[in-house]
Amino acid sequence: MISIQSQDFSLEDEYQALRTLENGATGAIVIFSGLVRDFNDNGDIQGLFIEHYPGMTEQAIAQIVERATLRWSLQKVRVIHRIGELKSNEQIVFVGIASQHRADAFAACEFIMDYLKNDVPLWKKELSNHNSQWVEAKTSDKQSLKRWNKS
Amino acid sequence: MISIQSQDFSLEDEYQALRTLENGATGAIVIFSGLVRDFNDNGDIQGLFIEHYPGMTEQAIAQIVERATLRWSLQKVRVIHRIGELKSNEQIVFVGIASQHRADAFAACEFIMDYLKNDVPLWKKELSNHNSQWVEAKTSDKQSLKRWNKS
Amino acid sequence: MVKVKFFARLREQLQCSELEVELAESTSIAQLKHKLVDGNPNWQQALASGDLLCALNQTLCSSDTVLSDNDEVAFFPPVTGG
Amino acid sequence: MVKVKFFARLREQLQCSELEVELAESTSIAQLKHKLVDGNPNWQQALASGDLLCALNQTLCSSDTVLSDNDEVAFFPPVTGG
Repeated sequence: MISIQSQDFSLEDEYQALRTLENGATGAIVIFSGLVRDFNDNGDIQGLFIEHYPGMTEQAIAQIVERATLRWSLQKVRVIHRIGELKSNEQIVFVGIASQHRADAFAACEFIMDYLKNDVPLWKKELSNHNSQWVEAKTSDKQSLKRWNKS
Repeated sequence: MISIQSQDFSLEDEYQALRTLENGATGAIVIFSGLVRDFNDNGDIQGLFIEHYPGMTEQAIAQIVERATLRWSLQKVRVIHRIGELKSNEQIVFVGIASQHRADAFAACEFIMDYLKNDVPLWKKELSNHNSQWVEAKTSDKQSLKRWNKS
Repeated sequence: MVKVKFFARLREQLQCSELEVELAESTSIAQLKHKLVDGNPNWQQALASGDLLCALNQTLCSSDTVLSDNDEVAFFPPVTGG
Repeated sequence: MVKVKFFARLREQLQCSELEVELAESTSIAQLKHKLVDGNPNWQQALASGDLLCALNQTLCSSDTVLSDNDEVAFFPPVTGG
């Protein structure tokens, strides 16, 4: 299930929803939570503004989730990405995976984050008192895709 | 911080504690939660009993956490492992990592779980109506250590 | 007629988020870009940026993709979500 | 004198969780195992199991490790926590 939303989310509620499978066959839950960092290489920032491409964002995430589901044995996948204005230390993104086995849960969670960073039309603007500016894409995010083509 | 305890824990409380760093420099939190699965290869089980080696358990986990801290850039590490009798779907183990970057958080979390499964004196007994029996160690858990020697 | 959308830094540079363009048959996305620059010469630099991505009907695509009537095309900088 | 501990399945097989053993100087963990079997012949099979792990003073070690007075030695099956 995928949500693009401006409101905050409760990690606890999301975790409990991942846990409630019919018969307790879930052995492993892996959660990634991304937070707004209050500084970057250029100095302190006040917060972020996140722009997205309505419609395509949801679709692009759904494609990544589907690829993860085909590749690993997963029971539940939950992705939330926030948009709009966010303050320092606020939650930006949630990826939660429930699986029978931890290796699948870890791999799928990191895979989804790696592709989300490269293929999903979301853009961060850092807000500061001096001048707000769009965040540059990192080459390290492109690098991290390579491992998924190995095996 | 490492806890070996019979009582349950609140994932939400642990998550919030990982978030509260002085100045919001945390960009990524990765959490692993292990749950009691209610079936195994031999049929339904009622729950688990977890035995451990008091003193060594804490020390062995501390050594793994220290190795992770030397290898990756981490801000906070929290490990909880429960002991005693646990019912189906209860939480067994929690590993939470706060870091500036997601790659470090993912790697450290999975590293700690992989070594915990091999080097920490904890043993599961599956409780069933018919006959309770000690869980056999999996060769896949030994296999999963190999990747950490590659790089 | 195709709908063209711009996002993030590119949207700000062009001062335009969306417009509609009448195209000849078998026009590619690369040709659409040229047509946009022809109509708005001050867009040249921003649209020439080598790292721009494009999407056709909300799916990433390459710039040699050929367009059809009623398509939705989007241009945007490398993404930075997550 | 060393303290010897057994855990999990091994503890149940031996029906013993802890005992103290008087050792000659420079005794290794492998030699301690032999001495335990000499004193309890019915422990032979369980203690001969090739996959048993051992710890000296709460750190995993190999069976050729040499013991000192007041050491704590533990024998246990492969671990299954997590």
